[in-house]
Amino acid sequence: MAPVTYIEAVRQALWDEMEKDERVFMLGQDIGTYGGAFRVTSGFLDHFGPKRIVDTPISESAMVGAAIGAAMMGMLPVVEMQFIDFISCAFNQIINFAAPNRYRWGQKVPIVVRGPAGGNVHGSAYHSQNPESYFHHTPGLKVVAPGTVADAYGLLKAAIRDPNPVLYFEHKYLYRRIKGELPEGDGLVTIGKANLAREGRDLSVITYGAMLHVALEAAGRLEAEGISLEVLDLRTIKPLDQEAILATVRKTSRVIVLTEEQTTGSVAGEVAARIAQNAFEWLDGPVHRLCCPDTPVPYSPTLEEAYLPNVDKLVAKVRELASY
Amino acid sequence: MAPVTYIEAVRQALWDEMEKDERVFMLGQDIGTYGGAFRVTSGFLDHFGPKRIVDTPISESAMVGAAIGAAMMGMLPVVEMQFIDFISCAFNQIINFAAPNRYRWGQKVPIVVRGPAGGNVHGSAYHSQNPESYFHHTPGLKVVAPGTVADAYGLLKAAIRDPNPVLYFEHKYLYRRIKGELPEGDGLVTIGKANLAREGRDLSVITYGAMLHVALEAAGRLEAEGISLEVLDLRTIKPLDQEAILATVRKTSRVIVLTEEQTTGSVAGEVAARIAQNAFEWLDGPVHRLCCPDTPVPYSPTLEEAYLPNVDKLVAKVRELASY
Amino acid sequence: MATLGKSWGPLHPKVEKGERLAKTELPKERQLELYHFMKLNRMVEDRLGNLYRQGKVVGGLYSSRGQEATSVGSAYALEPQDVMGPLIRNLGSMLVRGVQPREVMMQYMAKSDSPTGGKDGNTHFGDLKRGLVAPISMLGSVIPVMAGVALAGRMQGKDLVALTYIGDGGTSTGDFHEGLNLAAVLNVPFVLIAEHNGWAYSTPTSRQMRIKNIATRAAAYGIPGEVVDGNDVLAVYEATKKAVERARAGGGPTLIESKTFRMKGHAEHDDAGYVPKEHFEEWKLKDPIERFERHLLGNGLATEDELREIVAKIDVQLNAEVDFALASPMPPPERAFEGVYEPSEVSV
Amino acid sequence: MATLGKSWGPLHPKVEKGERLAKTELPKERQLELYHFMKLNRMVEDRLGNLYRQGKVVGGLYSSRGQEATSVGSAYALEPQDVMGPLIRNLGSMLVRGVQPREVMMQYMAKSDSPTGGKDGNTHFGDLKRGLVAPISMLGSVIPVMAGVALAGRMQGKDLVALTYIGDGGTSTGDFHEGLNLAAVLNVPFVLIAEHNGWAYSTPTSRQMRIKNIATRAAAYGIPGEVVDGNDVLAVYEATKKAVERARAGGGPTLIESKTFRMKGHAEHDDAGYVPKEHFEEWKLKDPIERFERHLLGNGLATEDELREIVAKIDVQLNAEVDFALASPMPPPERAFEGVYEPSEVSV
Ligand SMILES: Cc1ncc(C[n+]2csc(CCOP(=O)(O)OP(=O)(O)O)c2C)c(N)n1
Ligand SMILES: Cc1ncc(C[n+]2csc(CCOP(=O)(O)OP(=O)(O)O)c2C)c(N)n1
Ligand SMILES: [Mg+2]
Ligand SMILES: [Mg+2]
Repeated sequence: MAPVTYIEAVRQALWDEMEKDERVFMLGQDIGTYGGAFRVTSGFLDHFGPKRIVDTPISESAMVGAAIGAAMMGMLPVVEMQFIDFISCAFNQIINFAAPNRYRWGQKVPIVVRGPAGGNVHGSAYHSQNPESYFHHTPGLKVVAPGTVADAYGLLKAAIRDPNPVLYFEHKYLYRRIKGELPEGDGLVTIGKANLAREGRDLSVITYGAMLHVALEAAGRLEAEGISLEVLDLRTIKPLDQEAILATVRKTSRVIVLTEEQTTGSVAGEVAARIAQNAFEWLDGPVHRLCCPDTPVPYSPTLEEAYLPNVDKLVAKVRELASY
Repeated sequence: MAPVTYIEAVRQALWDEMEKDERVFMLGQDIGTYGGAFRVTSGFLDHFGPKRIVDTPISESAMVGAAIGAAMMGMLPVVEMQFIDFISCAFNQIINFAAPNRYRWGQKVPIVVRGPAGGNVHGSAYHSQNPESYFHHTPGLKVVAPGTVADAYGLLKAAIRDPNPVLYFEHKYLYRRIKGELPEGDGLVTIGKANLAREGRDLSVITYGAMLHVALEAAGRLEAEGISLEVLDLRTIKPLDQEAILATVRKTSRVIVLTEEQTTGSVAGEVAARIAQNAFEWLDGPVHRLCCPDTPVPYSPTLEEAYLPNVDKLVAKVRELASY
Repeated sequence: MATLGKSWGPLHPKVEKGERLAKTELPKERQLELYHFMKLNRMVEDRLGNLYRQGKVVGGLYSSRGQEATSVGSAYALEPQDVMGPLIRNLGSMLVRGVQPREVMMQYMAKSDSPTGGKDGNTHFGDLKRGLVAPISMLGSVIPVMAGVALAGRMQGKDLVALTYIGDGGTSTGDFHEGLNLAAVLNVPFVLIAEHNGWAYSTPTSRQMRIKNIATRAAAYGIPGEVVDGNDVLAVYEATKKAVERARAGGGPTLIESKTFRMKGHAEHDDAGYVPKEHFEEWKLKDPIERFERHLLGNGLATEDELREIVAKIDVQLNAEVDFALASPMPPPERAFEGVYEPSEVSV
Repeated sequence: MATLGKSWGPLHPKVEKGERLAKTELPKERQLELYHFMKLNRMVEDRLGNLYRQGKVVGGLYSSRGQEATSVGSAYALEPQDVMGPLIRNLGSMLVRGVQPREVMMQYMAKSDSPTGGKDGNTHFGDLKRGLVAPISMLGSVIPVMAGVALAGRMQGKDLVALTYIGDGGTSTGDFHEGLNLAAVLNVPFVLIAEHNGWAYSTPTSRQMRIKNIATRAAAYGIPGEVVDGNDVLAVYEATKKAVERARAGGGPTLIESKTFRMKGHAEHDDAGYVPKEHFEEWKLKDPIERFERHLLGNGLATEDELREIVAKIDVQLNAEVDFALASPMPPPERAFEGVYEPSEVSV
């Protein structure tokens, strides 16, 4: 198979699941004729028809609510947020309706809410958000954030097949910037399993999403200096693969958690807390977070560059910690 | 002054600020004639009149939105959520309108959103929530959660005077269960300052809200066993008083973070992460979190008791850690 | 323990000849069934009131006294394949769908054998086998969800109609608007009953909206809107029936405003001191059950003895239901930790 | 760099005698001012288009081509003390409020001297000294906020009116409903202009709502609703004026639907291939600026030379504005970390 882009993998996963299972359908804004703001669903309307590609009004709360109702009836709805930032308008439906249903009265809600997340495209405060930390706290939800083409494909298929509500955050910076092979066969990626993206000896970088590539590039650069980085790609944010996290910490005893979120209240903080509680005796140094500062995402390229973690910042942080 | 209850302190703070400053007014459901679901504002309508005690339709998003607009015009609105759980319906207004405004275009938004939070009253999943972890991530917000009568009073006054959006979470379990003196004079409590509620030598419990009283009771009990607990009451969740957190860790070298939240993605996790990054060399043992399990808040008393942290659970955890 | 006859209300104080209710084709037996459910609705709530006063109820108790005709009449218009999303004041609707009194009693008492096993309370439970979706507390949220149920039913060729309720207060929520608009645009088989009982907790309708009739809002969505006498069970039934049939035939959603009155406080703890006494007196005379009794007796559809027998049967049944509910233990603590996720083959 | 005359549009292709616009009392000078602002609106956007094609614009570029009359006519009906919340297609409204072209140009180019110092882009900035509230991207959210502005104004005895806009698509949001209902119930001085341009991104109104006229929704809130010809600047002005005066007099909110058309794609990147070509042709003939030119010339309110002079002045001005904007540097990196919180005396 020829290598495809990250966004093509997203599109392919949706296409394959819709082909495979009649219960899968999509709700979203401009996903029909227009094929979606990022063209993820272009061609879907012609192929699958308006019954399964449902263009909706600008009503995020109702889109998710309707998906919940359809899911309870045995359908497998996938809701597209035009930009994931607008998930804030569906917050109540997600945390209070979709998430606790199974626990409260035994009714499963197999929905997927997906959309373009992340910055580095100069989208400013409302088209650059990474909302995972708003949702990893809520029991009943699952949250995934693929950083590779194969994971974008395999995790979306898994998200659709999972009988629980799954939030699938695709990173728009990666959409057309990375390419990779789609796996032969089903290519499912198990939700809740991290991937050891690179083996190393000296220090572990735990990350996901677009930051995975920052970590891998930094690892290459540091190798020259004789520092061997291990890179763990979480892939799933909820449930966290605690075993994999603890395993890499036991191995290198030094950790940096690298994520593209404002630092306070970040997923990186949850990862660090679990390490501090469960791998304390293995640590040779403090657990560092390299995230964004506690500000909204700024618009101007010079500001956003200062805001986002990057290879230089990571390399500096690694040197600091390696010499701890 | 005679001792007053926690809820009387909330009421008094609102009353005093409304007396003191004409710009202060309230928006909420049933806060007028009825005086609010918990009677926090009973008598306010007669005294301050309908211009300043504004009964609203059941529209949390519009209530907060209107407060934002009024605040930009120089008013100091206080929005009451009938139960804080319903703040989920105003999520977008809070994180996307109120919070980033100052950063984006320099316009301050001095609103307060307050309401009854917390469990242990058999309110089930939608009348027991502790939403602080949904908001501590958002730059531009401040979040406070008083655990004492004096703090309920002093932090609410500070929240109203603070020129930034402040979320004030009052714990309904404490409403009529604790009493205390109101301070003479202004009684302001600075936002962002934790309080060392009890000095101790062996182990620090970092907590806030209703759990403060669990910590203090456990401390009393453990004293008999010769274990000396230090109890730090955060009082403010955003911004965290990192200095006070690190100070108690440096002193005792053993920490339990005790909060009434589901464990994953909790404020307790953020506290633990900061300790793991900034006080690593002072730690003699893992940083433990004692929170709720990752489930919705269950309704039945037997289930909620199993769900909530309590003195027995804390004492057991302390013994475990003390013997580390 | 309740004893036979204990909860009989005074039967039809004055039999007015010619109590005029809406015209219906419903035969005698089915009208008596409506009577049965309305009476059951009220008597179950009376028993819950007793349990509440005995301190057996955990948390608040919500009554639909005076609104039984709206719940029962609307639910009675549904077919078995239809799906309903009741709110906290729609106990009657749930009874019509086959919910047993003991289920609700155990919910309110947080018992281990309650439908949610003690995890949630009151009417907060559902069962799709019986076409019931559990509400959440956030008002309005169930509207888009039921629109989605209707959408799915159509996709699945199930020929079902989805019906849910909203209070006058709940109409102010964003989800009311988004959900109804989505249902209208997608033209799904959906019926929304706006239960206009005059109050939202302590807030009168005049502070909730600037209009008199909630049904006016149907025009904003390009769907039919209708106002019905919510204390006339036949009127509610017929209006709902018409809307349900239109929806089933592909005509899309309908908004029905049922004008009724909340005869108690918001919940048992609330004495409704803010409601002018005259309103209670005025609406007492329009009690939906007593009006229906007068209709049945006045039009020779039932004799006093027949009605007494229905009541007596319910009373005996409820004794057993209460006993069963009381006998159920509190849930085992470890249950608190179970059941958050549906087991998955594609996830750890 | 743009040179004199570069951005002159073809002037009033055919002067039809008797181009009939709405009746107005506005004297010639003020009508010429309206013309000035509409032309300024379009010419600023033409310059922005150039900058975009030169790769100077950061991110997307949004045009209000064809909708200038709605922005300008409505904003022109406000008094200095009034407060407005423009959306991304209301550049014209902002220009009327005194925003300088360079401000918007620097916003789009993310420059250090832009009103937000590069922290935000496009029309996402505000300035209460000029009665401007910055929008957020989430559609509908500004409606309750402006209702709150109106509420505060009344509390402060400021006798101001708050006005904001919403697109046909934005009317589907929960905040549209909650905000308008709250404004109506509180009877605050608020005017909402629903800019009905036929499309929400690629979504036609027919998939957004089941009604033809957004103004229909006014009845759901018990407030006046009016449909105006959105390409007739005088009609928009007069309708807004009436609504603003009613609001100022204590008559509460008004919903005005301005029927117009989006003459470009959703943003510069969108070729609007989904819009039937005939629509563009049809609406091209209704171009609000050309219609107004025909009105001015046809009714002897202006000569061609007078109009040419207005255009020429704008053109010269915009050369300077563009030069200034281009000369501004990108913001210093450290600014990214500043300004999240307002300094507080009661907080660390
Ligand atoms: C979104 C939301 N906000 C606030 C509440 C708190 N609350 C519970 S019931 C109620 C009043 C509801 O009135 P109405 O909708 O008329 O229904 P009724 O009680 O009259 O049946 C309120 C405000 C809630 N449940 N949901
Ligand atoms: C709540 C929300 N959902 C989705 C979007 C993405 N979005 C931006 S503009 C737009 C279309 C808006 O259409 P309309 O309201 O008619 O305004 P117009 O672009 O026609 O001026 C959409 C869907 C958004 N900004 N906010
Ligand atoms: Mg009501
Ligand atoms: Mg539009």
